[in-house]
Amino acid sequence: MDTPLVLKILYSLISLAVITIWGLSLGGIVRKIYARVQGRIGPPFWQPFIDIIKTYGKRTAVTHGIMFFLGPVFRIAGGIGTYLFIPAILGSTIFSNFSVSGDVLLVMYFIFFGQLGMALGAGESGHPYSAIGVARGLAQMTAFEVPFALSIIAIVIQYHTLNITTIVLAQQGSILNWTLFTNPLATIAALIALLGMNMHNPFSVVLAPQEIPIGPPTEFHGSYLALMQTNRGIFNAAKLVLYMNLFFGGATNIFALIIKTFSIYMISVVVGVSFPRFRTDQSIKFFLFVPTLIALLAIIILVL
Amino acid sequence: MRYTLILGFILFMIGLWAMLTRKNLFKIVIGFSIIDTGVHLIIVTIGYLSGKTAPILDKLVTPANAVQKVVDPIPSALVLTAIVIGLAVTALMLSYVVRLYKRRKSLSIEDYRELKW
Amino acid sequence: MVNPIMIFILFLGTAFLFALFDKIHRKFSFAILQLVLLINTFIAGQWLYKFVFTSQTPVMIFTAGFKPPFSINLRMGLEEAFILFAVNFVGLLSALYLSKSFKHSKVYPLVLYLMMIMGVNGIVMTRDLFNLFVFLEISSISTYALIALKENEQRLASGFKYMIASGLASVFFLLGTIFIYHITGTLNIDQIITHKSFVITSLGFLSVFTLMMSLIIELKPFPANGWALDVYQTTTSGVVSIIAVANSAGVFYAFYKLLPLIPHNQLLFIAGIGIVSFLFSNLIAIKQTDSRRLLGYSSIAQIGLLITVTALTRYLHVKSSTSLFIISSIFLSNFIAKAGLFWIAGIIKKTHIKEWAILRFKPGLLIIFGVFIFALVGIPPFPNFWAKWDLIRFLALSKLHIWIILILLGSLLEAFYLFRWFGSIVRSEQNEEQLLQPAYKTVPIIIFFLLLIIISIGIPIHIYQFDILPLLPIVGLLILSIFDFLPSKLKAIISMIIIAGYTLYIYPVLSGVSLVFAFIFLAGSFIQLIATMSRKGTDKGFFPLLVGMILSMGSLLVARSSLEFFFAWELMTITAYMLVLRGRKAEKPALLFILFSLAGAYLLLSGLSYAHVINFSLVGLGTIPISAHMLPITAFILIVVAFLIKVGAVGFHIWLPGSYAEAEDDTTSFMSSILSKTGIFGMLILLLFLLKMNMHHSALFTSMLGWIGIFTVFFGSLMAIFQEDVKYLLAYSSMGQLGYIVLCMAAMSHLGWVSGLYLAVNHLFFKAMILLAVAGVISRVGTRNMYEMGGLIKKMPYSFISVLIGIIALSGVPPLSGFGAKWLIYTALLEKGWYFRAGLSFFASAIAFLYLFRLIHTIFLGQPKPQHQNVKEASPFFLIPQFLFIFAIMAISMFPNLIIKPLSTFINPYFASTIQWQGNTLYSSLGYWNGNLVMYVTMGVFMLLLIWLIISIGRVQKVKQFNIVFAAERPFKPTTTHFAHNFYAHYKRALGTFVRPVTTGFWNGVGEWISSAAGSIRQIYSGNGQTYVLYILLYFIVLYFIMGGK
Amino acid sequence: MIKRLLIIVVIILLIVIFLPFMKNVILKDSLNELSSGYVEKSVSDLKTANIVTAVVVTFRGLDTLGEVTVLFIATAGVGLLLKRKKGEKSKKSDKRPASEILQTGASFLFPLTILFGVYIFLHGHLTPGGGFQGGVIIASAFLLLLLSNINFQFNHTVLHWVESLSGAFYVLLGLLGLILLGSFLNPKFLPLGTLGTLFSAGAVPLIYSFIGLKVGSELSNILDSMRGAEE
Repeated sequence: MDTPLVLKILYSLISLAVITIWGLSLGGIVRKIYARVQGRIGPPFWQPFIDIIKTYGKRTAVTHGIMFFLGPVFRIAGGIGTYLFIPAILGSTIFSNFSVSGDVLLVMYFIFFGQLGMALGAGESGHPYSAIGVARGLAQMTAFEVPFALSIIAIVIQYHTLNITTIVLAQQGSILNWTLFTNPLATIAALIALLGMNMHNPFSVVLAPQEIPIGPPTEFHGSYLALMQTNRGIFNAAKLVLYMNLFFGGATNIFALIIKTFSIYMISVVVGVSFPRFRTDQSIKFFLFVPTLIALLAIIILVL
Repeated sequence: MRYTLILGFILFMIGLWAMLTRKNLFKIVIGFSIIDTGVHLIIVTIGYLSGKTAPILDKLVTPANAVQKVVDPIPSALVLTAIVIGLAVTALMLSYVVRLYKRRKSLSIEDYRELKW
Repeated sequence: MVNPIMIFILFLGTAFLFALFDKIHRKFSFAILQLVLLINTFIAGQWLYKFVFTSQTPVMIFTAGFKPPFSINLRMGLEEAFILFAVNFVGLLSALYLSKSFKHSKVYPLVLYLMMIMGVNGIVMTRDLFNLFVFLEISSISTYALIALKENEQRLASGFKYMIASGLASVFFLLGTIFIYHITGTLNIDQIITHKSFVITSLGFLSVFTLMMSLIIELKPFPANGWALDVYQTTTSGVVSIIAVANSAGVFYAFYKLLPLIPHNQLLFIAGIGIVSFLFSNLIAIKQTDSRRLLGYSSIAQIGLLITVTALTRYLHVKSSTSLFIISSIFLSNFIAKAGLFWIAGIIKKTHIKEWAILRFKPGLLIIFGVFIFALVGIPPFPNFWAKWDLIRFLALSKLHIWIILILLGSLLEAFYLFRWFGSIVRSEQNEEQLLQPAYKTVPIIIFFLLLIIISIGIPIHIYQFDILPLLPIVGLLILSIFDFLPSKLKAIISMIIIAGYTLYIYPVLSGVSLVFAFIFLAGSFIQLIATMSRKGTDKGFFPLLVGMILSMGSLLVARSSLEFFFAWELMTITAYMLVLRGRKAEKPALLFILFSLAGAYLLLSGLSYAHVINFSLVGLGTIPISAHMLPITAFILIVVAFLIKVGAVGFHIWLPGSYAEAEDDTTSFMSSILSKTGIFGMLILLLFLLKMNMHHSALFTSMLGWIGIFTVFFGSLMAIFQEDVKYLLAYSSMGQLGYIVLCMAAMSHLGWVSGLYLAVNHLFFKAMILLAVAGVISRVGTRNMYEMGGLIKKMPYSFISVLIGIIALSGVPPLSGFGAKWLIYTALLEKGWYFRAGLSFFASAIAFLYLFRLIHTIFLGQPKPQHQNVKEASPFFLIPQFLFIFAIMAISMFPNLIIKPLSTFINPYFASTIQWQGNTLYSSLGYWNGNLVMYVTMGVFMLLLIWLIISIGRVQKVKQFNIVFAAERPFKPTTTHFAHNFYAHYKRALGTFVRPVTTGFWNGVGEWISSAAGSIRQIYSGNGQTYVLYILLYFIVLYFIMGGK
Repeated sequence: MIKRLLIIVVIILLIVIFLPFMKNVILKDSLNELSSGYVEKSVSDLKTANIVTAVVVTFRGLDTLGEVTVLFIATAGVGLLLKRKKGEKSKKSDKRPASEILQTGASFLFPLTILFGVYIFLHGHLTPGGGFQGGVIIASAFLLLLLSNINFQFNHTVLHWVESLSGAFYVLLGLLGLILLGSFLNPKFLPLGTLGTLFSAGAVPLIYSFIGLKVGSELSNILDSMRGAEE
């Protein structure tokens, strides 16, 4: 709070840089794992960095209009913003980011910012696949949002606060203080929701390679795509950090952060490699059924 | 004089029967007249006091004993009015029947029911 | 003072000599006829004046030089003077109306006409039972004869049926009279009434019963009234208006005069007779297509209502001045309106109600027609409204619940068919036809119209001591009506001036929450009025109604009593209805709108009547000490449902989408962003009462309300995503947003109310913005189907921007103000412990994304259509208000304390504050939010990235429409490439079960059921005169046994 | 058939309902207060021998005025419905003329009947009868004329004048009562005379005469209208 603004911005940039690198590497690692599971060698874990550098290097030739142009900006601003509103490491000034501006509600809603902008950009491209992808993505999002929100409500009931830092503080001391153990049902529900958020199988119909090329970003190329790829790293990591804070006791140092986020991510990866893809309506029904019930149960137990 | 009272009501019912069951317009009007007559009879009966005479002063009915000797003049006066009114209504009804017949050449009430609902 | 007996002398003297006058010239005799009626009107008027404005006491007029009971006497009192004035006046006007018929007829109709009016005069004045019979016969017989004026077969047939039915009734009268004479030994009504204890004997009861039944049958009760309907349907207009109003008035007064004979415990049966007639006549009228017969049913219904009211007020021993006011108001509304409508029927000369559509081309006549219909329904300020208000209050005080229900139900049915008729005329697509409006026919109509207006304005001022404040909406409406010939732009400016003036005028009264609503209602309207400048030409009628509506909303804020509140409420409803009806396809939706609104208004009316508090209003709230039991549970439920209807809560929402969607585009914006908040305002007052008086179970009620709110949000949002029509989408979206507000208000906490009001203001901004932008778009592309648009961003960038800002604000995505609303809502809900509601509202707000994206995508993004090649940006009049709202949104997004701080202060008197400020950070007990910082961070990141992107990619080529990666081919045409139709098919597959039209199905079922009930009930009118006689007898018998004849 | 049954039921029920009218009426054997008052007053105050006439013309004069009006309305109504308009000439009637006996009898009886009628209404205050009865008798004289002479035409001018003026004079007499004595239809403004003579009872004989003329002309008018409708 008392940190001067310039310093604050500087700290944020550092924090952002770290998380970007970690996020992208995580993406690479996952691709590697996927490949191995499928019996391929797969790209090296630094492949995302290569991809980004390559796409930045490509000439960005065309634009479909102003929203198309702004779409990626929205997207990455959304990712960065989301991260910036989460306190990444407990007690660290550098990694506390701009979490003073709002609580977990802010983070939850800021997630939409990028998605909305992206959807708009994709929309202007006029490509039907983009629109289809967006329609699917948004629909799926509404569905996984329900168990996610419910489990957050459960957490709020549990800790009587919306403040992420406070929530993390409450989980300190012992591994048994983690929400994972104090409130397993909520954690499970939230983790299932995470599968949807990460759009891995079985909830990958939004991007649906082989079906609608790559969904929303179909028309994007060059720098646009690069921005979006960067964002994918940041955004992924941001989500994981949020989960870590809410359910896994947060992190007191960078290593804890890395280990915890990696582990959380692995859950969805494991599920992703072992399941085929759901249709949109199937995944909606799924999210509104199983995890929602679990989360409701969590709330009911807490209220009682 | 209860008999005339009952007779009045019998006329009433006969008239009603005619109004309800006869299809012929004229007969319905006649039924109405019969009802009217029945009611007039009832009115007169109400005014009648047995053994008394008409409320007109003459040699027998003197101003001194008039009150003891005459029947109630009010119903007589009323029935006069009622008869005239009955007459007027009947006359109009008959005129209607005449006009209706002129128009459609039918006297059956069943033929005049396209207005409904 | 002229001796009232002169009325008879004049009538008879002229009538007897009429044949001679006529020998001179028809013009002369007709002039005499009118002169007589004029003088008599004057005589009655003079007496009326004396009774109303001086302390004149009723006088008795003796005849023949003897005192009653020996002679027949007449009475002239307030009631008599009132009815005589009305009857002679309508006689005068109707004579004028009939002047052409009279000119070409024989002399007899004129004589008959005079005698008919005289008969009614006699019925009213006489105090002798048998004399009453004579006058009844005079008016009946002349009516029988007049029915044959301009004779045709149907008139003859109906006249004959009338005669046998009415003849039978008069026989009953005679029978009753003679036996009453036999028992009491007198024919003087006053004496009979003083001896009325004889009624307890079986003979006495039977006599009185027979007598009263005769009058009741003459009043045409359902179902013993087939003959009367035929007469209404066929008789020529001028005559039928007299039959329907003057004759009925006379017979009704006879009934009124003799009613004291009915024992107190039997009065409810009499009231029952009336209510059955009222309900069933109105029910059957729904199925009616013949205009005259429809009016006939309505007349019969109104008479039924009068019977009920008369019997009930007597039953309840209501103070005579009050009961007189109620009865005469209902009487007068029907009297004027029915005569007027029958007269209009004579101008239209069409039987089928749909054919009345030619009225559309006669605006003057159409307005009059509408006013008459409103008067019948009881829209303020017409007399029926006041009567209903007082009546329901009395019934509620006396706990006659079932009567309230029945009366209001009947009124609703009546409103249904009358408004359906009105709507079908206004919105018909029939072509113009020649319509003769001869002066002799229009003048009476106009005179009655003016009379109605004068009375309607007189009542509130004189009887309810209204000052100018509550009447300002009407004043505003009238002012704009005067200027209606001016071009729209000018009228919009005048409207803005009026609203600004009004705001200044009421400003001193406003404080606290009423300021918030004043801002929404008045400032919101003011800004949106700019958009109405885009209207072309003079666009008659729009501005008066709009100003009327806006000022009525203002009136709600400053109402000091329940009556003023309800008055403003109804005024607002009717003006809104008229505005909705202006939409091109709005016939059905407008009907639904007015039906639900009226149902709501009636609920409100009965709720207010049950409340033991006479100032249900925000201003009134402060002036009275609040105690428990002020608002019984019934009252609370009734009122809350009324407001829920207005808000469009789930279950009562089916009126909402249609009327929002089909109203004109700028009207929709007013309705959705402003008008809907009136329900919230009402609910706020209600909750304030609840809060102050500690009602039993109040927590349960508010909890229920919360659930209703959240389900409204959920279903509203869910239904919105499946709409193809942009206005339907936005309508459902409004429903959802209003649901949030209800939810917040129901939370009954500081934070809840702050968030409710915050959302209310915010909703005004973004919904007005989006709707105006969409209105602009529709005005250019000419369709409302979103899939027929697309790619409009390039043609209409400004509209796009405001929709973009609007949807961001609506969806609650930071950094715009919508997030503030969301943050407040969730915090409030979680504080309150409403976890499931919070969960559901998360879901709903996610669903909102779906329709919002669809909205912006299918209209502005995707593939543009070839037919929109040359579309231009929307008119600046649409854009200016939008940008003002954008500015407002930006301001409160950057500085949330700008709005949250005052709101919080306004709520402080009611709830202890649970939020605190630290700089720009808002702290609740659970979390915190710094809108300012969020904005800076977001904007900072965004701008940095944008700049970086611009720099890094340099020049890019703008490509044409079809230049996309499409399986290496160019897409065929935009219609197939624009992914827009059935956008969320998958969602429908998953959650379609929730949007099955259950509610619509339910209400449709109700409608269907009512309609088929009406259809089968009306089969009893077989058309056979004998059957009708049989019904009369059956009616007689059944009632005798029901009333416990001994 | 069901309807017929229903009608029978209705009538039986009506009889049941009306039973008190027949059963519970206590037939009186003396005049009630009102009627004995009438008897006394008509003798002492009005000098009218026929008490019914006193009631009809004076006490309940307004009824009688109404009654005349009803008849007047009926005339107008029948006229409206049945009377041919001027110029709408009736077709040449092909009915055969009345029999010799009827014609002779009618021409003999007509003046006598008229005279009788006049007698009846002039003595209305003394003997049974009065304006209505007299009027009806006069009308029946005209009926006789109509029956006996198929080509008989009323002199409409005379008829109208008689009808109009007699009615107007009736009202005028009532008005005189109002002006002179302060109450409408008060016949006492003319000398009351002695009970039982022709010139007694104030204006009653005058009123009854006008009523007689009015009723006679009105009924004749109705007859005329009804005949017009025949073919």
